[in-house]
Amino acid sequence: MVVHEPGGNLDELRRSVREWCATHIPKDWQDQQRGATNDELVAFLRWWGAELRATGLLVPHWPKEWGGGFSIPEQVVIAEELARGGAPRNGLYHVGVFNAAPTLVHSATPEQQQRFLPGILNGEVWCQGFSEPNAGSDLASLQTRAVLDGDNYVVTGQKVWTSWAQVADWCMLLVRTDPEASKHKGITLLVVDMHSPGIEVRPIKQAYGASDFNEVFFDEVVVPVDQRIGRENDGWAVAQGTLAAERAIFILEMTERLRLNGIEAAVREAAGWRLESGEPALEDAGVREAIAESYAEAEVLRHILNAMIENVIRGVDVGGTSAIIKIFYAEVIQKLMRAVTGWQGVRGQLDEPLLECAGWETGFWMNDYIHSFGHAIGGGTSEIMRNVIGERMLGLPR
Amino acid sequence: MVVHEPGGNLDELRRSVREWCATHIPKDWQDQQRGATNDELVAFLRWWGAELRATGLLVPHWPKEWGGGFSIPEQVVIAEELARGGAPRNGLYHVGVFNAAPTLVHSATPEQQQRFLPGILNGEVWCQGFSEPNAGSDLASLQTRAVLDGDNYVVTGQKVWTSWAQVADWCMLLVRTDPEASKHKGITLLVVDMHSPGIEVRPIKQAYGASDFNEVFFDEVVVPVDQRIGRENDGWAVAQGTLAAERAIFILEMTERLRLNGIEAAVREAAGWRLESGEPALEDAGVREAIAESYAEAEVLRHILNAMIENVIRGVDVGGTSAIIKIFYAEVIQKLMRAVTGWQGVRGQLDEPLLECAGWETGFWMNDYIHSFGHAIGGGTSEIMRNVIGERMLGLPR
Amino acid sequence: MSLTVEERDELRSTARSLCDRKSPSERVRAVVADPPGFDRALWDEMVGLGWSSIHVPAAHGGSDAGYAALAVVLHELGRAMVPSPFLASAVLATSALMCSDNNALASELLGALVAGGSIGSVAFASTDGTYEVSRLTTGWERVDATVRLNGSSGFVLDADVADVLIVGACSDDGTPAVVAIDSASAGVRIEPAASVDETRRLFSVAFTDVVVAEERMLCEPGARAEELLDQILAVGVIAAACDATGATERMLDRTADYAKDRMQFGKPIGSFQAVKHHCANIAIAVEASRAAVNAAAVALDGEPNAWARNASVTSSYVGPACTEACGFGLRVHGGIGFTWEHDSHLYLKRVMLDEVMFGTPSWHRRRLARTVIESVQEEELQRS
Amino acid sequence: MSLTVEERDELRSTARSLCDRKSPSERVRAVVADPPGFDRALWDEMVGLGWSSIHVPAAHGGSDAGYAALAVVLHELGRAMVPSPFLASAVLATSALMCSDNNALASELLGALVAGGSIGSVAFASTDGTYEVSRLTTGWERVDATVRLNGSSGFVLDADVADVLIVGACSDDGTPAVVAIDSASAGVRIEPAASVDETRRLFSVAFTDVVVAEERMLCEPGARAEELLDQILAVGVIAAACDATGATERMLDRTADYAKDRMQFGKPIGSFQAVKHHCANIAIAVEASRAAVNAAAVALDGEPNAWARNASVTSSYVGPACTEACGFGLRVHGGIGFTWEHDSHLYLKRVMLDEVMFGTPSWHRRRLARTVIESVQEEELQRS
Repeated sequence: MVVHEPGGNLDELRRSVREWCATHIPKDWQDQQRGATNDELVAFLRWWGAELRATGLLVPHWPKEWGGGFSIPEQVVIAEELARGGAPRNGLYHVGVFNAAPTLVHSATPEQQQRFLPGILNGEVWCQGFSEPNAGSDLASLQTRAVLDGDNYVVTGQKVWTSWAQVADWCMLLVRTDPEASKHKGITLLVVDMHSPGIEVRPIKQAYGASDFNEVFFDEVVVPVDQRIGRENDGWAVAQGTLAAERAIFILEMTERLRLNGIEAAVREAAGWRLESGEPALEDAGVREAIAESYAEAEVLRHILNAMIENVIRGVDVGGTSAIIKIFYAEVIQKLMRAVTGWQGVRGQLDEPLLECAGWETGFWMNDYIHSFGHAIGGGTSEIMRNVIGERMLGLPR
Repeated sequence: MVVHEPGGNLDELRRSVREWCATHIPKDWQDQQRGATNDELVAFLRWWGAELRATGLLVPHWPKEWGGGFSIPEQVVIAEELARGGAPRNGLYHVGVFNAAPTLVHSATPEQQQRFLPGILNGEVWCQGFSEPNAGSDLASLQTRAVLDGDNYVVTGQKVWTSWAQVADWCMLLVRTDPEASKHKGITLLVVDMHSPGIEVRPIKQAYGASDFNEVFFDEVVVPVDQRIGRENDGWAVAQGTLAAERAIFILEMTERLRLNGIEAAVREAAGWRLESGEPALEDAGVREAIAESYAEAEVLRHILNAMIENVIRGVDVGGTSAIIKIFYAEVIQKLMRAVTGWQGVRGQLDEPLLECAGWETGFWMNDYIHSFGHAIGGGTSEIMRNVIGERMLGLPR
Repeated sequence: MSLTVEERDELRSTARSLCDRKSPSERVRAVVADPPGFDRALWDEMVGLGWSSIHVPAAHGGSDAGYAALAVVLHELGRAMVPSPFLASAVLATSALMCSDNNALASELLGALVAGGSIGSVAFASTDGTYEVSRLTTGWERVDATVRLNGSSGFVLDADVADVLIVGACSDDGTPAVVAIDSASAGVRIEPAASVDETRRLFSVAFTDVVVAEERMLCEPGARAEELLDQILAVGVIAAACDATGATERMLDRTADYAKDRMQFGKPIGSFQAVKHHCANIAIAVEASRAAVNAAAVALDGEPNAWARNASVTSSYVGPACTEACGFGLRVHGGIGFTWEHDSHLYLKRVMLDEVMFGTPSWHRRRLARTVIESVQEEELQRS
Repeated sequence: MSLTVEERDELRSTARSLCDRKSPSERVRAVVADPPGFDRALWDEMVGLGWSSIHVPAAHGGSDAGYAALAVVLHELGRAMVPSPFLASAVLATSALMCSDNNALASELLGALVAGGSIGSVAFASTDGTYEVSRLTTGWERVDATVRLNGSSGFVLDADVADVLIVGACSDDGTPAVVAIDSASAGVRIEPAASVDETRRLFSVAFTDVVVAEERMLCEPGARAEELLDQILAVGVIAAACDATGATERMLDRTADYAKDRMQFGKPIGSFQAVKHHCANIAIAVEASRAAVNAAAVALDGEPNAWARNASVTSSYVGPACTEACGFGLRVHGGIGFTWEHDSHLYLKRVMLDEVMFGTPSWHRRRLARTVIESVQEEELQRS
C-alpha cells in the first residue's frame, strides 16, 4: 500500500513516512548485513527496493505518469525522513532511479520511455558506462567505439569504475561514433542490454574492501539503433542534461544522514569512550568542538542544497553550485571521519567486517574514512570541480 | 670589544654571546620602540647595528678577511643566542649583510669587494631592486632598461617592494641590457648609488601599517660600468647565486625566535587570559594543543634547517629544500598567529601601536597575523615555491 | 510579512547601487579618518529609506519585512564596508526592544529609533569581551524604587553617538537584568577603544552610580533577562555573519577580476590552476556563507527557540570561512594585496572583527555541542 | 659509535636493495595472506645482516651503531611495507632491555635476541590502547617471592611469534612494574586482533595467574618502571614515525612517477598545478618528517631526559603530516588509487597505524604542552 499520495499536506506526508520507516525498516539490518557476501547484499538491496516501490517511495521525483509525481518540497520531506529513519541506502538502483530515468525523461522518445522506465521501477538494475582507463578527468576523450551497421551499432571498447555492472540489466553507455570530430562532439549515448553477447564484466575491489566497481569489456556488442538516446554525436550534451534537482535531492538525503545519523553515531562513539588521559571523550573540549563543527557544516550544506533546490524551482542556472556541493560534501564527510578516527586512536585501527550497503555510515570509522576518498575522486575529482567553479562560475580563463 | 674570536670552543662562544646579550640588549627596547616614528626606528636600528658590529656579531658568516670568519656551527650558535636573548631584528642591514655581501663575495671583482664590503660592515644601508610592477612572480620579465653609454650605464625604469630604499646608500639592481634576448638572458646586475640624480623613492605603506617598502623610479640614472657585478647579461645567474647557507642561518635565527620567544609569548598571552567560558586559557586543551603543535612545528623546522646546513657543508644541492623551508616557515608562523588571535577573541581586535623593528614578534597578535601574509607573498609566493619543488625537486613537467 | 524573492532582489539592487555611489572604498577611507568616523548624511539616507526599521513590525512604524530583508541590507553594507551605526542601532538595539516584554518602553524607544531621531546601541559584553552572563562586568542593584548601575561594559559599538544604551548587567547574586538608559545620564563615561578594523567604532562604557527607573527594564530580571541577552547575541552573530559574507563576496569579485587582468608569464594569472583554485575556494566560502546566513535570518523571523543554535552554527562556519577566504583573496593579489592602499586588508580586518565580535567560533562550537549532544541523548532516551 | 654519513648512505642503499628484491608489494600482499603473515626467511636474513641489533652495544653482541642507524633500517622497512617482527623485537623489546637496570636479565635476553634465536615483543598498552601507566589493564602483585600477573594487554605486536614478552603492569595500589616473561608460560593466552593495515600483526594478550620470578623485573617497580615504560614508548613513537616517513617517501616517488606518466587533456597530469602542488605538499611532508625523525633518532643516542619531549614533537608533526600526504598521494592516482590492487591504500593504512600506535598526536601534544609551558614558566621565574 502506498504510504501517501502526492499533493497532500507536507506535515502529514512527513508523519506517514516517519511512521512507515519506524515500522518497516528492520531494527537490526546493519547487524545482519555486516560482513555479508555480495550475493546477500544484492538480495537485501533488491528486497529493500521492493519495499520502497510498494510504498511509493522508490521514485518520488519521477513524473506522475511513471509512478512519481511528488513536488520538490515533498521529495525533500521524503529524503529527510528516510535519512532520519536510518533506512538502508538504495545503492543498487541509484543509477537507474537517479541518473538513467531523469535522462530518459529528458531526452528519450516516448517509445523508449515506455520501454525502459517501468523496468527501472520494477527492479531492473542499471549501470553507467562513462569513464575509461584513459578517460577519467578528461572524460570527453573516451575511445569506446560504436560503428553503425544497418539497424545496429557495434560497440567495442572498455569502461571502468562501473558500479553494479556485475548484476546490471542495462547500461547507459557513452561511445564514440565520430572519431574525426573534436572530442566533445562525436559522442553518442546508448542503452545497452548487459545480457548481450560480447560483454565481459570484471569486478574491481576498492581500497576500503567493497567490490561493487567493475571493468566492463565490450567486444563487438550489438546495440539496436532504437536504443540510442538523443541524436547521434549529441551524447555529451544528453549525458550532461541529467537534471540538477534529482542530484540535489539525493545529496540532501545523504546530508540528512550525515547531520542526523552521522553526528549521532559520532556522539555515541564518544560517549562510550575515554581518551588516553582517562577523560571521558564526550567531555573533552576538542572532541566536542569537532562534533559541533561537523554538525554546523552539515547544516550549512543543507542550506546550500535548499537554496539550490529553490533556484532549480525558479529556473536559475545552478551548475556552479553543483560543483560546490560535491566538494563540500566530500570534505565535510572526510573531516568527520578523520576526527573520529583521531580520537579513537589505535583501537580505531582494528579491522571489522564491512557493512557495504550503508555507504559511509557503517560505524566502522577507519573504513568510512578510507571510503570517503571516493567522494573526492569519483564523478569528477575535487580538482576538476574547482576548475568548473573557477571557469564557469567566475569566468576565469582556461 | 669583540665578544669572541672565531675558531674557539662552541660552548664558550655560546656562553659569551649569551652573556653579551644579557648585558647589552636593553630590557625595555620593545616598549621604547612601540609606536616609534620611522626616523626613530632607523636611528634605533643604526644604533643596534653598531652594537653588533662592535661585538663582531654583525657579519659572522662573512669571510674572515672581511670581518667574519665564523664556521657554520658557530654561526648557528650566534643566531640561536641572539634569538634566545630577544635581540632586536637587524632589518635595516639585512639586504647588505645577508644578500648583497654574499653575492659580492661570490661574484664581484676584488676591487669591487674592497670598495663595497667595508661600507656594509660600517653601516651603509643596501636595498634590492628586483621586483617591478609587471614582474612579480614572473621576475625574469623585468623591464627596467640599462643602456651602455661610454663608461656608464644609463638606467630608466621602476622597481617596487624595495625595502629601506628611502634610507639606502646602495641598491643591488637587476636591469635589462639586452631586450632582444630571451627573458632570463639579457639581465645584468648593477650596484647603484642611491644618492645619484634621477632616483625618486616613494614609500608604500603595508597592510599591517609599516612603511619600509618603497617604489623606486629611475630616470636616466648614470651608473659607472665598474659597478656591474659579473658579466653583462649574466645578472640572473649572479643574483641567484647568493649562497643558500646564509639564508638558512638567517631563517634559523627566525625559527629560534619562533620556538623560544614566539611560543613563550603565546604561553604568556594564554596565562594572562580567561576564555569566554571563564576557564583559564592556559588550562584549555585546545589552547594547549595549539601551543604544542606550533612548538613541534618550529622544532621540525629547526631540524630541516640543520639538515640543510649539513648538506650545504657537504656540498649537496639544497635548492628544493630552500623552497620547502620558505613555505614551512610562512605556514608555521601564520598558524600560531591565527591560533592566538582565535582565543583572544574580540579583545585581540583592538588596535595597538606598531612595534616595527620586531618583525612578527610584537605581541600585537592581530597585527602579527596580518604581517604573516607577507611571508607567503614576498621573495617568491608559496605558489611559485610549490612549482619549484614540483619541477626542480620532483622533476614534474612544466 | 516577508518579502518575495523578487522584492528581495530589488532591495539588494537598490542597496548595492546606493552603496556603490555613496560609499566606494575611497570614501570609506576618508570618512573613517575624521570624527565621527562615519557618514552621517548616508546614515540619515539609510534611515530615510527605511532600512533601519525594515524588520520592525508595522505597529512600531517599521516595514515589517522581517530579518530576511534586514540580512540583505547587512550583506550590502558589508560588501561596501560602510561605517555606520547600523549594526548598533538598527540591528542590536532595535532587536533588543522588539524582543522586550516591556511594551510601553519598546513602543517609546522603537518609535524614536524608527523615525531616525535617535540612535541606539547595546552594552552587553564584559570588558574582556565575553557574553557569558555570569561574567558581565557591569553590575546592578535595586536602591529604593530605582535600578543602579556600576561597572563597565566593553566593545560597545558606536556608543559615542548613541542616544539610548541598552545595558546588560549582572547583580552580585548573579541575577541578570537588561535596562535602557539615556546615554547622557549622570555617571556614564564613554571611551573609545579603536579596533584594527578602522571601519568599525568600538567603545568602552563605564557606569558610576547610574540611576535608572525600574520601568526602563526590558523584562523581568533573572532567567528571562538571560534569554533576552541570548536573543540579542544571536541576532548580533547572524548580522555580523551577513556583513562578513557581503565583504567576502566583494573580495571574491575583486580577486576574480584581478586574476583575469593581471598578466604574468604571458597569461592572466587566473588561468593558473593554483590561482583558479584559490578563487574557487573563496567562491565556495561565499556561496556556503550566503546560504547559511540567509537560512539563519529567515529563521529569526520564526521560532526564537532555535535562534541560539542557528547563531552558533553560523558562527562555527561563516566566520572562519570568510576569514580564510579573504586571506586567500589578499594572497592572490600578491604584493599589491599586501599594501595599505589596496582594499584587501580592509576586507580581511572587517571579516575578522565580524568573526569574533559576538563570541569566538570556538565558544559557539562548545555551546552548540551542548545542544547537539543533549538532543542525541534525548533521541536515544526516546528510542529506548 | 655512530655511523658516518657515508656509512649511513651505504646502509640505506643495502637495505633498499634487499627490500626491493625480497619485498616488492606483490610479495607483501602474498605474505600477509597466509600464516604467519610475514616472511620468516627475510626476517632471518635481516637478523643475519645485523639489522635487528644494529643499535645494540657491542657488549651485548650488537653493532653499536646507534639509533640513528636503526632509523635508516626502519625507514626502509616502512618504504617497502615489510611485514616483520622488527618493530616488536628489534626495536621495542631490545630497547626495553637496553634501558633496563637488570643487567643479568638484559644480557641473557639480549644475547638471544641479537643472535636471532629468539623474538621479543612488549605488552605495555591497555586493552583500550592507552599507554597511561595508571590505566594499564594488566595488574601485578607479589605472592611469596614471585610476581603474579593478571589481566590483559592490547595491541601487542607479533605476540604469537614472540618467545619473550616484556610486560608493563600496574598493581592495585598504582605501582607500575616491568617484567620479562616466557610467552609459553602457563596462563598466557594470545588472541589475534587484526588491524586494517594488513602488513601489521596485532594481538591481545591475557594473563591468568602468570607466575614470574622477581629476577625477571627489568627495574625497580614504581617511578623507575614508569620511566622505563616511557622510554620504550618514546622509542616506539620515533620508530613508527621512521616507518611512516619511509612509506610516505615511497608514496611520493610513486605519485610523482604517476603524475609524469598519466596523460589527461593531452598532457602529463603532473604539469597541472593542482597535481603539481599536491606532489609538492607531499614532498614537504616527507622532507620535514625525515629531518624530524633523524633528529629524534640521533637524540635517542644521547640524553634520555629529552626522549619523551622529542617523541611528542615527532608524534605531533610526523603522523598527521604523513597521513595527509598519503591521502593526497592516493587522490592524485584518481580511480586507480582507490582500488585494492593499487598500493596507495596500503601506504595510507600503514602510516595511519603508525600515527596512533604509540599514542595519538593529540595526547602527545597535551603531554608536550605540559613540558613547554613548564619550561616557559621556569624561564620566567629565573628572569624575575
